[in-house]
Amino acid sequence: MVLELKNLRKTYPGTVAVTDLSVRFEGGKVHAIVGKNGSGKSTAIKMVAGAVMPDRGSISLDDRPLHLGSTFDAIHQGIATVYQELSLFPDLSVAENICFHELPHRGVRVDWAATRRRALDVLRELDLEVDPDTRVDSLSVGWQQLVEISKAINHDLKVLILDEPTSALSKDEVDQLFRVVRRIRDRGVIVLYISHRLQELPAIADTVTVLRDGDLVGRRTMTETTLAQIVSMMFGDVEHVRMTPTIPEQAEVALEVRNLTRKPWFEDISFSLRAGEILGIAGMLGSGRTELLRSIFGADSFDSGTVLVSGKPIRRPTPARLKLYGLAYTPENRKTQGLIQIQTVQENLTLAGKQSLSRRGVRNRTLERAAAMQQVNDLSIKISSLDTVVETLSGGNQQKVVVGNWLNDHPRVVLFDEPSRGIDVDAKQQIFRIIWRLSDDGIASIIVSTELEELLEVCHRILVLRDGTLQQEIVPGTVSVEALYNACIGVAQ
Amino acid sequence: AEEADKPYQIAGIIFQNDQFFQVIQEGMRAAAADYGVELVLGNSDNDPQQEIELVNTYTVRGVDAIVISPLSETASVQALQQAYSDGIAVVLYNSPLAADFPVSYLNSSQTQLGSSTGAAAADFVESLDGDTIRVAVLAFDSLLPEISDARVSGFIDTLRASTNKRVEIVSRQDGWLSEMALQTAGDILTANPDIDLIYAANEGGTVGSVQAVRNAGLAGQVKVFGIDATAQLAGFLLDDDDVLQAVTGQQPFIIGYDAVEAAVRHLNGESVEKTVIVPGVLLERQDPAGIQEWLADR
Amino acid sequence: MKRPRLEQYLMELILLALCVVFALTAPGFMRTRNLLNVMRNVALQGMIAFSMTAVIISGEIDLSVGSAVAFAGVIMAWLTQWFTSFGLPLAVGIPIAVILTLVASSVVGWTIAYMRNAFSVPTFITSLAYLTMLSGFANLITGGFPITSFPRWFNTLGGGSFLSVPVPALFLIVVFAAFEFIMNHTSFGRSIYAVGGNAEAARLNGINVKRVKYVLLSLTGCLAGVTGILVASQIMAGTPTVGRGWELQIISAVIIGGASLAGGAGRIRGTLIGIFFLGVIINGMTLLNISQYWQLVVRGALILIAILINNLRGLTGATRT
Amino acid sequence: MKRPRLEQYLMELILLALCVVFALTAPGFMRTRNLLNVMRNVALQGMIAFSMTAVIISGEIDLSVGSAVAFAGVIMAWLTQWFTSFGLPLAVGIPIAVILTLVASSVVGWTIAYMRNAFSVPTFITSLAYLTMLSGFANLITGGFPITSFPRWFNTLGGGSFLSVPVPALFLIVVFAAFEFIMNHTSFGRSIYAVGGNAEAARLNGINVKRVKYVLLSLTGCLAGVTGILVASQIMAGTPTVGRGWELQIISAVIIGGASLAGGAGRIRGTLIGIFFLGVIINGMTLLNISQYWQLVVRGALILIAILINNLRGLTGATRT
Ligand SMILES: Nc1ncnc2c1ncn2[C@@H]1O[C@H](COP(=O)(O)OP(=O)(O)OP(=O)(O)O)[C@@H](O)[C@H]1O
Ligand SMILES: Nc1ncnc2c1ncn2[C@@H]1O[C@H](COP(=O)(O)OP(=O)(O)OP(=O)(O)O)[C@@H](O)[C@H]1O
Ligand SMILES: [Mg+2]
Ligand SMILES: [Mg+2]
Repeated sequence: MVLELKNLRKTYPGTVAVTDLSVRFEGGKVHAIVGKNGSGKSTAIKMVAGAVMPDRGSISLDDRPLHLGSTFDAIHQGIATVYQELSLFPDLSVAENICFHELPHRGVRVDWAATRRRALDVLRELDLEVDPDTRVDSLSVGWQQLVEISKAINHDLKVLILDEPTSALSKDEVDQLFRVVRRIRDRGVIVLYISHRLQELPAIADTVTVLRDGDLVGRRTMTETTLAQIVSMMFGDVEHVRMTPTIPEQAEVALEVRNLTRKPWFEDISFSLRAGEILGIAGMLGSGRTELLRSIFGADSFDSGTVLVSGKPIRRPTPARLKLYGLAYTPENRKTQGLIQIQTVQENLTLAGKQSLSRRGVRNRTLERAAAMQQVNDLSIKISSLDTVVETLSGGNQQKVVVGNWLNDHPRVVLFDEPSRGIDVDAKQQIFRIIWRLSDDGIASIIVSTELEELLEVCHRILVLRDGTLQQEIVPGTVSVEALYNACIGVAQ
Repeated sequence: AEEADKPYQIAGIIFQNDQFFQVIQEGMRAAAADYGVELVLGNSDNDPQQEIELVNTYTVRGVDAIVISPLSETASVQALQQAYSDGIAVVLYNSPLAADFPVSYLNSSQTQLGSSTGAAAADFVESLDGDTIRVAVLAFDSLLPEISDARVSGFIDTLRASTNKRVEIVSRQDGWLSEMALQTAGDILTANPDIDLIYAANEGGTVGSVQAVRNAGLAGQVKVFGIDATAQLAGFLLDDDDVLQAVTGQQPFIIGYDAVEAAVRHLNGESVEKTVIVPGVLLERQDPAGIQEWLADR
Repeated sequence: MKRPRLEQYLMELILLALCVVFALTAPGFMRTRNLLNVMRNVALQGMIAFSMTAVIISGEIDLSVGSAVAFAGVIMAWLTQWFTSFGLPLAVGIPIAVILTLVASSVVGWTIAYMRNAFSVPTFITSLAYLTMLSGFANLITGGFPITSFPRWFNTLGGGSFLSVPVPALFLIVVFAAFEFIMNHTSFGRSIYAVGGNAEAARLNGINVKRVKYVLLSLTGCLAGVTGILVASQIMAGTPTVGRGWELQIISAVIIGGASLAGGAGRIRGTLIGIFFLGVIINGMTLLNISQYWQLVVRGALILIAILINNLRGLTGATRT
Repeated sequence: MKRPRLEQYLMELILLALCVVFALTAPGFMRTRNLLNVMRNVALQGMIAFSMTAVIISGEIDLSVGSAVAFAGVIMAWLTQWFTSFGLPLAVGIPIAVILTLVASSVVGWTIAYMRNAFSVPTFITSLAYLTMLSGFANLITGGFPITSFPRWFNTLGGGSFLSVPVPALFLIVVFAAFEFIMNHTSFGRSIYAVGGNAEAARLNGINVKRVKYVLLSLTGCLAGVTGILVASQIMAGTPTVGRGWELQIISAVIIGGASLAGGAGRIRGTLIGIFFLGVIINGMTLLNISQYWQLVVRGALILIAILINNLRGLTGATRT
């Protein structure tokens, strides 16, 4: 089986997303597609999925041209897609979501028992333990991602497209996913796989295709290339900055958490954070990291315990109050929690800091513009203008807007929940550099990340959260990634 | 009434929350008190469907008589027919029904109300120069077309009949609530500042027209003639700004009272008149004493 | 699916409590005739309410239904009159008039979806414009006066009974069963939930979102047509004043039933409870001879209280933003 | 911001075209008196419409405004009567009555927000319940009769002019300027857009979402109160029948002005155009003495056409779901 894209082009007002893409993908292989944020990866695969109509060019499967007028056509020609932004139905059950395309019928009637059974089969095949009757919106992002993948696998597949499927998964879920993907590949299916986690590629990809600014840079066989080569194909040269781990010895305590408990998510969490310190929190999917950050920020209530900022206990915490105390929080789900999709980049970059950008409540648009511009430059956000609507940005660029927004509020403590979700290597380095710069200025950070390497690279100190309790404190440099991973899953050394 | 000494139960149905029907209800209550009958009151809110629901509900409740102002001469027949065949006496007031089972029909003839004001206007018209009279009409055609039309044609026909001058209707619009009529009358006055008089077919329309003439600074030039008598309108008639000239009021209290009385008498086996016209009262600017007397009677 | 049964049926319990109160206080409330009456009364708005539930679940709304009822009744009466004037026997003319009326009503609903699908005009606006336009047309056709062109037997449709159940109530049962089935047991029904829950995801999942809207809005138009014909049969006339204000009452029933205006959530069974809730309140208060003004206050308050109780348990779709 | 100017002002152009048509056909349309008249007419619904725009941008809705207008007028007249019965001079009684009326109206609005914030009852439902309840209260207070307790001079407020500009129009201008400033130039205005665009994101950005709703709904209640007092002054009575159906007209104006019912998008300037658009249509058709029934049809059609033209250029927020 061969999927062939010929001279594909897609433009949006003000942007050429894909310039002129011609490439062939053979069956029985996993084809990685990489490129920096906004390089056109998602747009390219959306054309294959029938979600976006190319301006010109053609797509064919086994030399048979595909006429993809809609996603319906694609799905029924055996092309299944897991999109970068989740496309589940929040009000429906896991089972119904998984079987959505082909609900089992008896006559015209949907056979709910069979639906549940089929969903259970799929879930079992993927080793996923989740109740098929759960409503999807009660699951965390990571679990939703797994459901999304289960849904795609439910087909008589020819082409499977995965757009950053692992960005919200932790290591063992990734392994699980890879097992499934390999199984599917071995059936002869063409797998297209987009990811920014380059270190995953050797484990899963057979070929790697690199895009830059909507153009094909090249295609390599995975075994005949190195990550360094791929990175330089993507960016030219990326300079990897190493941190100078210096926290002023006597720095005051910026944030202290005492006996914080919110059942069933976490229990009796205590730690303190000094000014300028970068603290990582490691843990598996569902270990309660997101809930912990949200409770510290006042976004969720908690059962007992105290949060102290600069030594002062916060009474009746709300995000508004903690913001006043100098806290910032970048949420893990940019689409539903981080951004106002219908507003412009400028509005989104200046929302958290709007108070400081106004005088006595009256806006100063010049200040706003300057502040937004600064983040766009600092974070290399790829936009045609500050008035671009955030909705139309690529996933990674949206993530940068979420981070930039909070930096404009000049916080003293920043809580980052998965800050590097879906952003390219280069942008990740930029965000880390910014975290370090903040640290030099005495601003403390807490980073939750599923990518343990990243935590080891950035943090001064890492706390391991397991089953809602703090297990261990780790100082990077003294341990390997494997050791940290084992600590997370609770395996003794 | 199953048992002999149980009081009669009479349902009174109105179709709108306005002053006219309020007073009718008061009349009904007074009659009910005088005759010792139990009165239940309902309002169909101008919705034919809701009228049916009310009639059905009362039928089931087992009232002895329904006293109603039907929403439509034709469309209201069906439900009342059903009530009638269940042995309930139907008494009509205010608006007619195309059926012969009702015991009695008490109304002020809608046409006559218009005529009465029309006759009063005729006197005024004679005092004008020129031989074309320009008239604007505020009606309620999209609310109750039948009644609205009767009141308007009563006025116009009488006016035309009693003068040799040409009566030109320069505008006919809907406006039955004060604030709605105020806007519409304001607009009409702008389009036709040379009109001689405005005729408004109900209370809200009359209040709105008077205020519009005042707002436009045309007091003394454009006269208003109306229908319905209320304390506010009586006040306007007594005002010295010469805007409102005459209104013909129905006598809703009497209509309500007599309607219930008719029902009771019918239930008692006495004979009642098939049609009773309760005459309207004309209140005129020229007759302040009459207005004072009417106010005192209330 | 795993909720304790009692909590899931809270709204039903509230309705039951209300009925018990009325049974104890309102004269004649429990009489069979009265209960059948309530059924007849709620049947008309009820049919539209089911369809409206589906529309609201799909994330749209239709404010034109009240006027559409008037429009359909008037068209029906006018066509009957017209056919009669040609000497067509009524037994032939009326069925044809029914079919033409339903077609016209469905087409009106379809155009609301067309404006949505082809020009992105929100259904709220189109149907709001239709609310005035259809009422205008109904008035123009009749000249404001009811058209009374129906033969006596035509009354059976809206006023008759079958095995002592009012005919409109039979319609209600059939429409209820149909919608209950469609929404819960067919893929089309599931795609309605999907479209309302996340229209973009629905599109990416290969659902023909536009088709869903065409079908639902045409269906709502058609049911408003059916209702218009039933009302015309009840009052034996085509009158432009019927149906005024129904849109808000119907939407109230849908929301009391737990549907969310944001789309994606709602149940047909909930709406059934909603319409009976409203119908019973009105019937009970009328039987109790509560003053018109207090009725307005009490009705509003009861709606609020019901939703509050329901929300406090966090059970209704209405809690979604 | 970078759009060609002409396209951005399309709705304004449509309004202008409408005015030109009426200027050529409708007698007296261009007379200063008539234009001032139009201003007086649109002023009343206009003030509420601006506040409603903010409410809709914040993702909520208030269906109770029509009844709130009646309620305020009745309270005002009743308080005046009551004070007078104590022998309080009107020059003192009326200002106190005004203040109390505005406080009461604001509190009513506040409670709608309270139900939303404390119990997650959608504003759609609470305000729908209030629509009946407030109307019921207004009737209970008056017993159905207009209360005519005002002295002659009180008419100046709603009926008078200042430098030949109708007083209500002055109110309109002030309220317009205030909202235009708040929405575009204050941090609070940004919060409103943010809350409507994505309430959860707004909350996580440290915006007090509940406070935004309290403020906006209280303000809407207050402006409905102001309008109620002005109407009472115009008709020199507190009457429970005023304001009926205003809610849908006001929402029409807001949506014609380009606001999205989904929240997050809309402009105060757009709403100004929206209310003038509706006001001019009604005025022009009345001047032309077009039949009531045709007016209904034409009004609906013009609204649709305007939105269509606007949408075809893909310029209005109204295109969003
Ligand atoms: N609907 C749209 N309207 C306008 N521009 C768009 C739209 N969708 C994508 N773009 C633009 O097209 C370009 C390519 O976007 P795309 O989503 O394909 O990037 P990507 O390679 O997937 O990036 P990422 O790694 O960040 O997900 C970006 O500049 C983006 O802003
Ligand atoms: N076995 C499970 N079945 C279903 N859901 C689960 C399971 N385990 C965890 N979850 C989901 O995981 C979430 C708790 O994880 P939380 O978000 O607090 O932690 P996290 O470490 O930040 O995880 P994530 O990486 O998903 O953000 C809950 O919403 C819960 O629904
Ligand atoms: Mg992408
Ligand atoms: Mg998390």
